[in-house]
Amino acid sequence: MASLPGSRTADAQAPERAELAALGDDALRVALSRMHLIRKFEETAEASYMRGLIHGTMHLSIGQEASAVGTTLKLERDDYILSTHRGHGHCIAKGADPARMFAEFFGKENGYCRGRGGSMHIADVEGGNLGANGIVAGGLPIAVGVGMSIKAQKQHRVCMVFFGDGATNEGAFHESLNMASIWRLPIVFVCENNKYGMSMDIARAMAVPNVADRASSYAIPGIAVDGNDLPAVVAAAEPAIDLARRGGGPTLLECKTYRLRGHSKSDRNLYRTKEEIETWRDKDAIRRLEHELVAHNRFAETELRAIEEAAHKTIEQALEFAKASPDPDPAQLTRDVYAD
Amino acid sequence: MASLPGSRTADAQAPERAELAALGDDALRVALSRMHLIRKFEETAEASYMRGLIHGTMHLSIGQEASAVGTTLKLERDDYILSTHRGHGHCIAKGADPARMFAEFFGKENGYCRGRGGSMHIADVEGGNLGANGIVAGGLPIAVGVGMSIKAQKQHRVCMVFFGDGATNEGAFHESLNMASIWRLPIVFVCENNKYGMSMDIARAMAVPNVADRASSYAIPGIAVDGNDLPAVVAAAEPAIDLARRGGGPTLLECKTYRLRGHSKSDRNLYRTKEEIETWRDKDAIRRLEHELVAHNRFAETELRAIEEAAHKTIEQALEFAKASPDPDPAQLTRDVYAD
Amino acid sequence: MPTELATPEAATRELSYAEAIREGLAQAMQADERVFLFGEDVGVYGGAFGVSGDLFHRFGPERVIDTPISELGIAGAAVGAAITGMKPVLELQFSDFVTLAMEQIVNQAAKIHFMFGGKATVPMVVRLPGGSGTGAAAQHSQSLEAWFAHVPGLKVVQPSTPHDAKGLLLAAIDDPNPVLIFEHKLLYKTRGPVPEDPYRVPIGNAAVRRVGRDLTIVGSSIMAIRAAAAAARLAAEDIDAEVIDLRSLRPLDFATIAASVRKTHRLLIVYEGVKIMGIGAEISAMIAESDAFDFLDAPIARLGGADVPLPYNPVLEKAAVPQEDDIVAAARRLVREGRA
Amino acid sequence: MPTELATPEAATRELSYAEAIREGLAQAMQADERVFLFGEDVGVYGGAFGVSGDLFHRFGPERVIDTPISELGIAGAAVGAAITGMKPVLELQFSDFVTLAMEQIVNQAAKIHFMFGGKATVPMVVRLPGGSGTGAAAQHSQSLEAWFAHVPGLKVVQPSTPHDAKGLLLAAIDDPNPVLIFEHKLLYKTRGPVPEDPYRVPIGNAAVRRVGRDLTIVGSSIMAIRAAAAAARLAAEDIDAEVIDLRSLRPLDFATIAASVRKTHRLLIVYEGVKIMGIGAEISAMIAESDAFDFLDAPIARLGGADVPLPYNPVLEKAAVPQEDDIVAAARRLVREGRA
Ligand SMILES: Cc1ncc(C[n+]2csc(CCOP(=O)(O)OP(=O)(O)O)c2C)c(N)n1
Ligand SMILES: Cc1ncc(C[n+]2csc(CCOP(=O)(O)OP(=O)(O)O)c2C)c(N)n1
Ligand SMILES: [Mg+2]
Ligand SMILES: [Mg+2]
Repeated sequence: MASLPGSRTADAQAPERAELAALGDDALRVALSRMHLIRKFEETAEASYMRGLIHGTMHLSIGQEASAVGTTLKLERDDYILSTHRGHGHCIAKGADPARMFAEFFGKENGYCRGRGGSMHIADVEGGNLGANGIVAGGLPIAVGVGMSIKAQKQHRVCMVFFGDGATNEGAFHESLNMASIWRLPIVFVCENNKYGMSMDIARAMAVPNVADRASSYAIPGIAVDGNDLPAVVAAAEPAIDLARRGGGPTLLECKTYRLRGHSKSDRNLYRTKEEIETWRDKDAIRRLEHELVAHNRFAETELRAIEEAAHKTIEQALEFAKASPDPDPAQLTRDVYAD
Repeated sequence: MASLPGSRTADAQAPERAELAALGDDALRVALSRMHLIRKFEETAEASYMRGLIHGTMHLSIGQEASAVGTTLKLERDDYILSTHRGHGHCIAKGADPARMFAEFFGKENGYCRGRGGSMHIADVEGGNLGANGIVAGGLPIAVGVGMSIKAQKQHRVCMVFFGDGATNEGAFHESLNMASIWRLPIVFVCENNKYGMSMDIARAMAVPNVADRASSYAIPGIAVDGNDLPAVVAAAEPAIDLARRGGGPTLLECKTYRLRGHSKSDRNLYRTKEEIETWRDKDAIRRLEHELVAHNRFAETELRAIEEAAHKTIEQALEFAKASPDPDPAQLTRDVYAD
Repeated sequence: MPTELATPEAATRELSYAEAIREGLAQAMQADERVFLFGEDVGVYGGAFGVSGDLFHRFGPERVIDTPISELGIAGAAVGAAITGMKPVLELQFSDFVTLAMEQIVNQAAKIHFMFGGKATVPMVVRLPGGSGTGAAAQHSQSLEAWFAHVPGLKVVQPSTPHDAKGLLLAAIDDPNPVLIFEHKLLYKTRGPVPEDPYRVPIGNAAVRRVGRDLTIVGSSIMAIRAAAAAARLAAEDIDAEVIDLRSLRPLDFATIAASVRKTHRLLIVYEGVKIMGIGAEISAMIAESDAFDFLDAPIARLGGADVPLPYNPVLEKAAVPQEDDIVAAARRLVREGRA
Repeated sequence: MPTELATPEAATRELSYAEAIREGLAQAMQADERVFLFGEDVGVYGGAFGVSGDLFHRFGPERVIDTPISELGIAGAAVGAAITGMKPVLELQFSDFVTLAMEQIVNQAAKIHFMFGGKATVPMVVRLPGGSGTGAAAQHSQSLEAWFAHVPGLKVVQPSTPHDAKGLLLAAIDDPNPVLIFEHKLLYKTRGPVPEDPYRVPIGNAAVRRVGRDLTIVGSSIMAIRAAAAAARLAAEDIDAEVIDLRSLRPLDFATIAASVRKTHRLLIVYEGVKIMGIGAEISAMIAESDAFDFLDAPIARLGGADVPLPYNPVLEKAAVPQEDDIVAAARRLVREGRA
């Protein structure tokens, strides 16, 4: 059964809540840095797109950073993730180099996919990111195979696969959770429920209140968590990762969050109100965490700004790297269609 | 939540149980007749197959008759059903003519599909049977469209779609139940859980004890019933049919039953024991119901034998009709590929 | 098949390809209450490419229906609605997602009429935005129409102009068979004259877009547009190309192509799908086994998509499909050097 | 690509096509623990066509894995296992069910290597029993291999003999790319010499089964067998046919075909898939745009499947695909009358 811990706001008088206390300063520094990297990466990508420097489309996860960072914080480098069309956050959270990500956006030869994949297909195979996916729910069946592979090779790895609320109505969701369940595969299924598919409200797309409720069809744990609350996300993800690593099988973890931008560049936000967007802007995961940390004297405001600044600098340099990178050679059009 | 009423055995001293008392003599006569028709039809088909009179393959539902007959007993003629590869029972239960069914088996021009479809594709469109389906779970998405159609045309019909336990692990199951749920479509989803796919035990194929448990993912009623107990099946199906007809949306009804024959002609029964088959033979739905009816003096033994005899006669005549029927004209090979 | 054309006095305005489709949808829904539109985000959002636009507001949520992200399910729903009296028009958001719906389209929709001996018809329309050129990379840019030309029971059309987009849509909605309409993403904004009154472009009739003597260039969708532009340039070099816009891939208007080849003695076929096993293969083979073969003065030439998944990088992306320049060059070689 | 052949002294016995595949599977699993077999009922049941047989007992449930009925999911599982170090061999029970798995095969397996810039490989094998002749009707008899020959990134083979069934399987397992093996249901029981030691039949090499001067007959799978039988009969009429067994559809060994056509001046292509857009279209087109075109003394002829879903009735079913008699007749016409 799903359980949704109520969102907590900081209270300087009260002691730190357990989820926050469980996180050391170093972990928090890493988490904050990653959230800022993601936010700034996407804002910069958006600006580049607006200025016509990037073509194609892109799906921004601004507002969802705590989910990407919190779920992956306790993963090891050799654990795997599988990501989605809205995947920049997962990619950065798993440790990818924003410079090579930007290079990919710019279609450059030293992008992660040598300019062949673009925003929707960034993969950082060495870093354990087995790729974003342009197909909604496309990563879920692949995760099953990754889980089989880990088990067959008797590794202690975990595979975490991301998908949206809309993806949970695809048949692939059902088939994958079922197989992961019967074979007790080391998978954490992370649904980033941002309330909408492209435009369809989850309340119109499914009849149960929580995606996590669907875990019961597979007799696996289903947990719903406030996806804009980083410590809560970490606290929910860690036992799921541990369970998977221990051979206890998969978990369905639902992070309830919100995308502050439109679905993609062409979204006119006809399906939601300005007020709704504003409400969620107030729940911004980064500011909220920073506020709580300052209230509890875990970090000084100056230190927080330094973390943010460093992230911004990294992103600026990443952009420059990308712009200066070489284009692919058109003569190599059909290279890498087949491996040999 | 699923509930499985314990199987009842007849007790002459006790009063009739409610499920049986709810059935009038005429309804019982119809039900018995249909069960005998199905049984004899399939035994005859099997014999014809053994003697090389029928080619291809066929999937017998011997042992599952109470499910096919009980679920459909309260349907109207203009209600729809969608059936499966193991569909002879549904077809007869919905009122099809066994003669034209046999003609189809024999590939004859006056078979239900003019000899083009065979056992796996018998459809009796006029009788509301929109067809058996060779694709596991193939009928479920079609049922969604039938439900949409009924709703759009403001009809008071119901669509009942059959599928096996194995089918519930197909993505189509999930997508279909979800859509039927959010749109409150007039559909009764009937899972005939005969414990196996082709050979895979349901206990290995899914982690929940009842298929009906999966209804909770769609916030619709899920009912499990002893599928070899005709009155219990009728009692479970009737409210589901009524709910659908009243606009209350779909139900997932699971009939727990067993196929006494192999999956198809080529099954060597390597995956189950003789003992298991024998146990289920003892739960034979026809003998069990007859026993109960006699015990409660609802029918005399002679009358029961008369019903059976009549059914046998019908089937014998059906077989003769089929044998005497004309073959399709090979010159018409590509007729009916397109409608005009 | 209905071939009613607009009355001569009917007003003709300039509309975009997307607007023309929308007008056709509106007129069909107005004229026949069995027609409805459904698909992912076709409602308030107005469709991923804005094709449905305001139809949701004009016809309401029962005729313009947002669906969950369940491509297999919605394709099956179209089948079910079609066989029970409705005339569904389904939009798949990108044609690439038809890979999830193949089962229902190929095993059910295409076969039901034949498999049931002509006893049911499947008057459904599927609209599929396809093609490359938008930087959407390998999973959102494919041209898969050739697959469906291989499937008896389906019809497949590919309009190149706003006029044909509306006229073929209305013909498809009238048709008692399943019709797939491959629209091209790059064409949605192109404009052209469209009669206001409803009219049909018969399915299976190619259009001669330019009369010429020196060679025949056959294309469809955006390649018909590029071929016409190429022909205009070739005229300046004294090469007089006949341009045939296929419009329909199944059935294929072979008579028009053969007649042209008998006249021009040279054939160049242009298509965006992967060259190998693309639609040009069939046209070439039909010519090669017909008596038009004897009229050829040069080998038949095909220009098709490169043997590569569509790359993200815009230079590579362009290089992967035939462009106007490529058509000019190939035509020139074919006429001047007798070999493309 | 590995082309290692059996040592000459290795024992060669008669095996059936199914036994040869099983032996290949066993040897691959023995030699490389990354190889595993999975699919519906491949375990205790031994596979729907008995191909896996006793492998479950020899290799245990971790290397021979029964799956739920979830074709999309298991295809994706193969992808996931392949990109993380395993070498999965997936059996789809009937090739028709690949319609459910197209997304993973076409959008993921075929594209990942390219889309990720060469950073991941997908060494998976899918075995697909196809073809008609068993009375299994329209949804269990298709020959869909042509679709996959249209997809860059895939390899597609179609063995006709027990020897090639084993040798192509072992080559496919070695291959770092996704390989689809279309086996033919009617061939499983055919017998032929098979070396005991492991050996590879290189993917992309056709075999000249009979050397001849008067015409070239090209076929694959069961059509290569029928073509050879036809050639034997034609010899009695003084028609000397060269017979080429394609073995591989992608890549296609065009050089072997072209060389033969340059010699015989006549080409007849025979295939079971629907004629329109079947593999013969591509071969014909390649010849027509190559210099072999100039050597043709007669139009290229194709014998393919009729434009109809496979009918159940056995007479119609036979009439729907090329039989030995048809090949003899077509070849005779081509040589005697210059036109098939
Ligand atoms: C199979 C498939 N269907 C449809 C789409 C088009 N599409 C891309 S994203 C999207 C919405 C996905 O919603 P959700 O899963 O909630 O993820 P979110 O975008 O909200 O992160 C849709 C419909 C797609 N890419 N793939
Ligand atoms: C999509 C698909 N996958 C596999 C098969 C092969 N097949 C036919 S019946 C069957 C088992 C189905 O099990 P279940 O749904 O429980 O129905 P039952 O046969 O027990 O009535 C299988 C695997 C098929 N026909 N269609
Ligand atoms: Mg979402
Ligand atoms: Mg079953």
